[in-house]
Amino acid sequence: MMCRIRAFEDAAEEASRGGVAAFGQQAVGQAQVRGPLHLSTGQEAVAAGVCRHLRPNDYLTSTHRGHGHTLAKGADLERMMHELFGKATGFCGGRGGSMHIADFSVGMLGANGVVAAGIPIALGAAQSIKIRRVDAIAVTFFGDGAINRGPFAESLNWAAAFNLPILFVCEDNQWSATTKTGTMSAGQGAAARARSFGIEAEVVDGNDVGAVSETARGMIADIRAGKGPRLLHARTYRFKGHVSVDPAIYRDPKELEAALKSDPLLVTAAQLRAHGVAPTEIDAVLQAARTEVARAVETAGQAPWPAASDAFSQIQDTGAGQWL
Amino acid sequence: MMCRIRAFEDAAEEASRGGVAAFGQQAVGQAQVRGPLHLSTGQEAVAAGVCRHLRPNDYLTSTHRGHGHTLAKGADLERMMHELFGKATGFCGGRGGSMHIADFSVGMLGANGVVAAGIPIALGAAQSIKIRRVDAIAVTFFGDGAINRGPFAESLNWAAAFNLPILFVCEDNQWSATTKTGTMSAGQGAAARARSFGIEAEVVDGNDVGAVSETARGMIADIRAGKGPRLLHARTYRFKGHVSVDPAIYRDPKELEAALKSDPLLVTAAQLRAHGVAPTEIDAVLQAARTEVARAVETAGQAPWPAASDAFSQIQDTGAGQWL
Amino acid sequence: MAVMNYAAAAATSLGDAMRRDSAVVALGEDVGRGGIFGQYRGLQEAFGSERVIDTPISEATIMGAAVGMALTGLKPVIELRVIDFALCAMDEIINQAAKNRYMFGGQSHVPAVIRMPIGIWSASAAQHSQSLESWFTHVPGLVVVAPATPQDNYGLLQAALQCGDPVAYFEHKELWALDGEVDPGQPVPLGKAALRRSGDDLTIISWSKAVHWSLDAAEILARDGIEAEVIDLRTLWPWDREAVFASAAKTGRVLVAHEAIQVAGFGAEIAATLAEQTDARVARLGGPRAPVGYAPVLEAETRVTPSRIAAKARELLAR
Amino acid sequence: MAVMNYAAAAATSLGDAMRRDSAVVALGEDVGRGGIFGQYRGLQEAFGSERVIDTPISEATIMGAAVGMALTGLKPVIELRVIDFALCAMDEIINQAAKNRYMFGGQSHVPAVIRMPIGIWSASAAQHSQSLESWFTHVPGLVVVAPATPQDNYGLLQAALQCGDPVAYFEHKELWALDGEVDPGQPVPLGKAALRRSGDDLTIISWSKAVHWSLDAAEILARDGIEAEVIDLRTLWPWDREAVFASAAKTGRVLVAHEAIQVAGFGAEIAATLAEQTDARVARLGGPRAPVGYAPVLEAETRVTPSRIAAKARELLAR
Ligand SMILES: Cc1ncc(C[n+]2csc(CCOP(=O)(O)OP(=O)(O)O)c2C)c(N)n1
Ligand SMILES: Cc1ncc(C[n+]2csc(CCOP(=O)(O)OP(=O)(O)O)c2C)c(N)n1
Ligand SMILES: [Mg+2]
Ligand SMILES: [Mg+2]
Repeated sequence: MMCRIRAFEDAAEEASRGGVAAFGQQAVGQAQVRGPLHLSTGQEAVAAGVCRHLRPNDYLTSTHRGHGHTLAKGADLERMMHELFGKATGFCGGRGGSMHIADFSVGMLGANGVVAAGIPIALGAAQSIKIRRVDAIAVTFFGDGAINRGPFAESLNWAAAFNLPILFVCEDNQWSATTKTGTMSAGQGAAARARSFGIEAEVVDGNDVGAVSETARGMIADIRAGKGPRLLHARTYRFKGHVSVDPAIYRDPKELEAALKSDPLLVTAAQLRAHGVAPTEIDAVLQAARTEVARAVETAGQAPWPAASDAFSQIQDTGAGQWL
Repeated sequence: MMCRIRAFEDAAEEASRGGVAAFGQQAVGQAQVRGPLHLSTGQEAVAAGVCRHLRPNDYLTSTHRGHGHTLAKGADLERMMHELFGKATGFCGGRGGSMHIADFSVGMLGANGVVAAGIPIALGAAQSIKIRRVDAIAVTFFGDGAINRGPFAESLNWAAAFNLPILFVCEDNQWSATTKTGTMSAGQGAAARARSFGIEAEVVDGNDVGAVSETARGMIADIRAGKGPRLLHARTYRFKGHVSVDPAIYRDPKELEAALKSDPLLVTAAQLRAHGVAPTEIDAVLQAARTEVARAVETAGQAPWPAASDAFSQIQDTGAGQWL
Repeated sequence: MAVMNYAAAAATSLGDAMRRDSAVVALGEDVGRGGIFGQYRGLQEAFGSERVIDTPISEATIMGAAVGMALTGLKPVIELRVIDFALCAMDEIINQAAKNRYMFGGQSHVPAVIRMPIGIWSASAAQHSQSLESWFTHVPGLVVVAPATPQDNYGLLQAALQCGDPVAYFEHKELWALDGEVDPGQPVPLGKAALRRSGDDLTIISWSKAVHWSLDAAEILARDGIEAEVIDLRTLWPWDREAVFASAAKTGRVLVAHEAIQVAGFGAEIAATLAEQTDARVARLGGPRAPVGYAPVLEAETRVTPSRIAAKARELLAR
Repeated sequence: MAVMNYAAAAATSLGDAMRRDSAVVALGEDVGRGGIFGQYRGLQEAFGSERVIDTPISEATIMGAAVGMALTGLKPVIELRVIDFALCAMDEIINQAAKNRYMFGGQSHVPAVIRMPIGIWSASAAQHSQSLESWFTHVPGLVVVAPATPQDNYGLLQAALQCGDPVAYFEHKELWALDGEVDPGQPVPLGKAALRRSGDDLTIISWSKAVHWSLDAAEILARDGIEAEVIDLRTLWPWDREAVFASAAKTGRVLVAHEAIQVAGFGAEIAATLAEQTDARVARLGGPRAPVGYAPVLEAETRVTPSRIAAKARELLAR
């Protein structure tokens, strides 16, 4: 899974050059993936480690940086790439793009263009699970910057007050756009805040997929057993700029250099080698992922655009057809 | 001060009968104090105990239940009563009423009709103090229900991140309108939440003005010394309904009965007696307060209404006169 | 058929819907004790606290959670107390609830009724007296409803719950105690105006509490032999152009009267549409662009009243 | 006089104001690195992090704190990145900033400039493409500004900072890179429209990026000998009735063209006012009531374009 995410992000990045105007860059128009593209390169272990314990009927909400979460939840890679290309064959029929990637058929209730906005949505899904007496849980991913928005605190309180089956996952890549999150976040972070609401929380190395998986497994088991909400704080790093066109000149290159040494793919490869897996086998996995992604890029390029009339469908039923 | 607040609230309550439609009551029109009137009867020790350590150039923001805070900050009692009567001579010229009581001349930056909305305003005042290098602090009062709104958490984080001179005071009267706050609040309350941001916090008996004062004194000294924000959680009780016309039939009468035994006025009277103050002297203070308030009610009744044209002044300078 | 007030009509309607459809739930502050205006009376007793859900004071999360509920098979009724506090949940209403279905290409639906009472609530001043319904007509994905009578509050709530779209549902803060006949068997469809009074001289278009003032204004005008037609729009989006255009064709003069501030109020949309597409003369009467003051004399200045509507009607007739 | 782009004009203007007036401060996410569009470039270096304040991702508190700053002697410039995220701070803008002065009877003032860029930002889809300026014209206490050129972004920001009122300041998400001459000595008063092109056949009223489309539309029309007058409103509240009415009297036909959704957009207010008070024929062209889609073909459907404006103008002329 981590290799598939990495391969996906690399290909999306490649296809997005010149795709958006920000950070002093101009949109050039002919990019295949347009608009703000937030890559999760380097953060793959969090998505993979958590989502391997989820079932298709568990619910997930995500952030603006949601490709990895969506893939890990079981969404089809090809249809995702098609959505990034804005094609009719994408998950949202080209209406959403990267920031609104979603696959409701596997319980992935959507990325979100608004920081922290996915958190209460997952909370509501968890309450719905309880009300409908379904055997499932809800999971919500959010960034380290998102914990400073009110809805995070409101949702922690609510989840604990109602003892809801929800796992909060803070995917801490140390940055909030161009701001070092640490300078703007007081206290000991997401886990400490969760504990102040009586929610059990743990901090893990988010570059070690084994560690993430092991902790998530225990927490998810507790949640399924009705023990209430849990919070997992996973420390990782954002290898790329905030969006794909951002050169991230505001950060010390040494910081990135150091972080690249804990690349979760390298960490896992080392662990696998230690377990006797042959390097060629490991390479083959990444190679296979790249081949799969290359095929997705190819079919995405050829796939049809949405019809212009799609701009006016799936908005609302009441009053449909009346757009002025 | 506590006696003045009590006398003020009792008189305001008396003047408000039939003043608002809610809780199954109808507005009858001839009430002198109209609209939602939130009484702080029984909570006087919190306002008095905290505000005695404040100077006129310290800033204060309050809630919908702000009479006590405003008086304790040094506002003129008579002009307050005039505002409740909606008269031109009130602090807001009759534009605000009880929910928008304010006296900027003593640093009281306003009650607020929106739960928790005063918190970030006080935060901004604290940041302004720091930017302008003024020797002052900011204080914000809020209810136990307010701690579940996002701006509270956002402001705690911000205050700690910027090490601002602000005292957060949670005035915990155990109720949020018709809801027992405990059922909707997870964890150990306001103090625990503050600590999760690295903010020192203490819990005190909010019916004991001495205890409140002592703790507030220490915290305010720390804040003035640049040691950053503090949070004070004061436990008290709301003697009346949520608004003056609310009979509060949703709560167990025994709860009120028990609470009345810790009436902060009784507690203080007992303490004073123990210190040798004569009961007649104590009664005299309350009597004096009632006399002062009675006079205020009388002058408020006689004071002039605002001019109709006041509906169109003090809105904005740019485009003034253009109301359609 | 029974006489009940506007608040009871809503509670009864919601109860009937909850009995019929186990997916319907309600959530918000103080709903367990029936809501502070009685608009949820008896419901938690009848359906339990899992379906009539008391919440913390967390408007943003109330609304956000409702979106999550709606996406996963429930039909939430969201209590935001007054439109003024709904301002604490605008991202969730506008960016999440309204756009969800489109953004995700129709994978999702957000059936939800968002209750945000509007209007001046006497002596409650600037932060409790707003009427922001026009904002929501500007937002794709939302249906916008504003009932003026107990019957319509019963029937429109039913229709809102059935339509499958997110509905911005605007009751009026001062109509709770209004009594009227309610026939649960009488459907009130979305998007259909009600003719409240017939007349040939001019048309007054209105909704919510202003309908009652418009009817009073029509009485005043009738004393001088002026016959005003009064149309209660009931649904602001989609609005009943057919009814409005037909009346405009008949009378040739249309006054839109609403309590909301006139500037950029929904009256502007109706007047502009009529000006673009018909030969009718149009006029508007809404509140002044001023906050609502506390003192009675100040509040009165910001109210649209029957006599002001009648005066505006005469002006229009003289044009 | 210098050529600079719309983002640089804003940064220069703010810098000039900060140099002159120590009460002016700026706060918001990422302002320390110049803002992600360069609209704060160089300011933290020049004025330090106490006056150009990086904040946590806490929109509600950014805005609420700014109110507290304004009440205590500062003049904050509030960065909310895009109007879409400003939805997280609506209570603070509407209930607190706008009403503060009135509610407290003039004891207080809230001098503040709230930057909330509007418009479709190409390929950014439904949650990053809104234009909600009409909402703010509906709210008493607020001034509403929407500059279309670098010169106006420089000058209107100066005027907004000097006026003493809370200003809803709407830059456009796709104008940042627009170059133009900027003369800092040339004041741009609030409430005054700019005549961008003279013509006798019809008037096109517009603001923000739509001004540029309107000028292009005028070029298209000119090829057929149709002379359109193009007025850039610049300030939406208070709007320049004098200029609009004078042009309407001259041409007799007024088209309001804006990017925001047409339904309940500010075009409705202008058209309705003209219909009430003049004999001019009016028409509007705004976006359809549909969320903005991601794919280019979908996004294009929701854009107001020069050719659509020209077509609407022809329609109006034929009426
Ligand atoms: C409410 C809101 N405020 C601001 C933004 C702009 N923004 C997008 S991503 C981002 C940084 C988020 O940081 P974090 O939560 O750590 O997520 P990361 O980007 O690191 O994955 C910001 C400020 C937004 N989308 N929504
Ligand atoms: C944002 C918001 N939500 C709801 C309300 C309605 N309301 C007014 S007071 C109140 C209860 C507040 O409880 P608490 O903070 O404990 O203050 P108390 O009334 O006990 O002093 C509620 C829900 C409001 N004014 N603002
Ligand atoms: Mg981050
Ligand atoms: Mg309380």
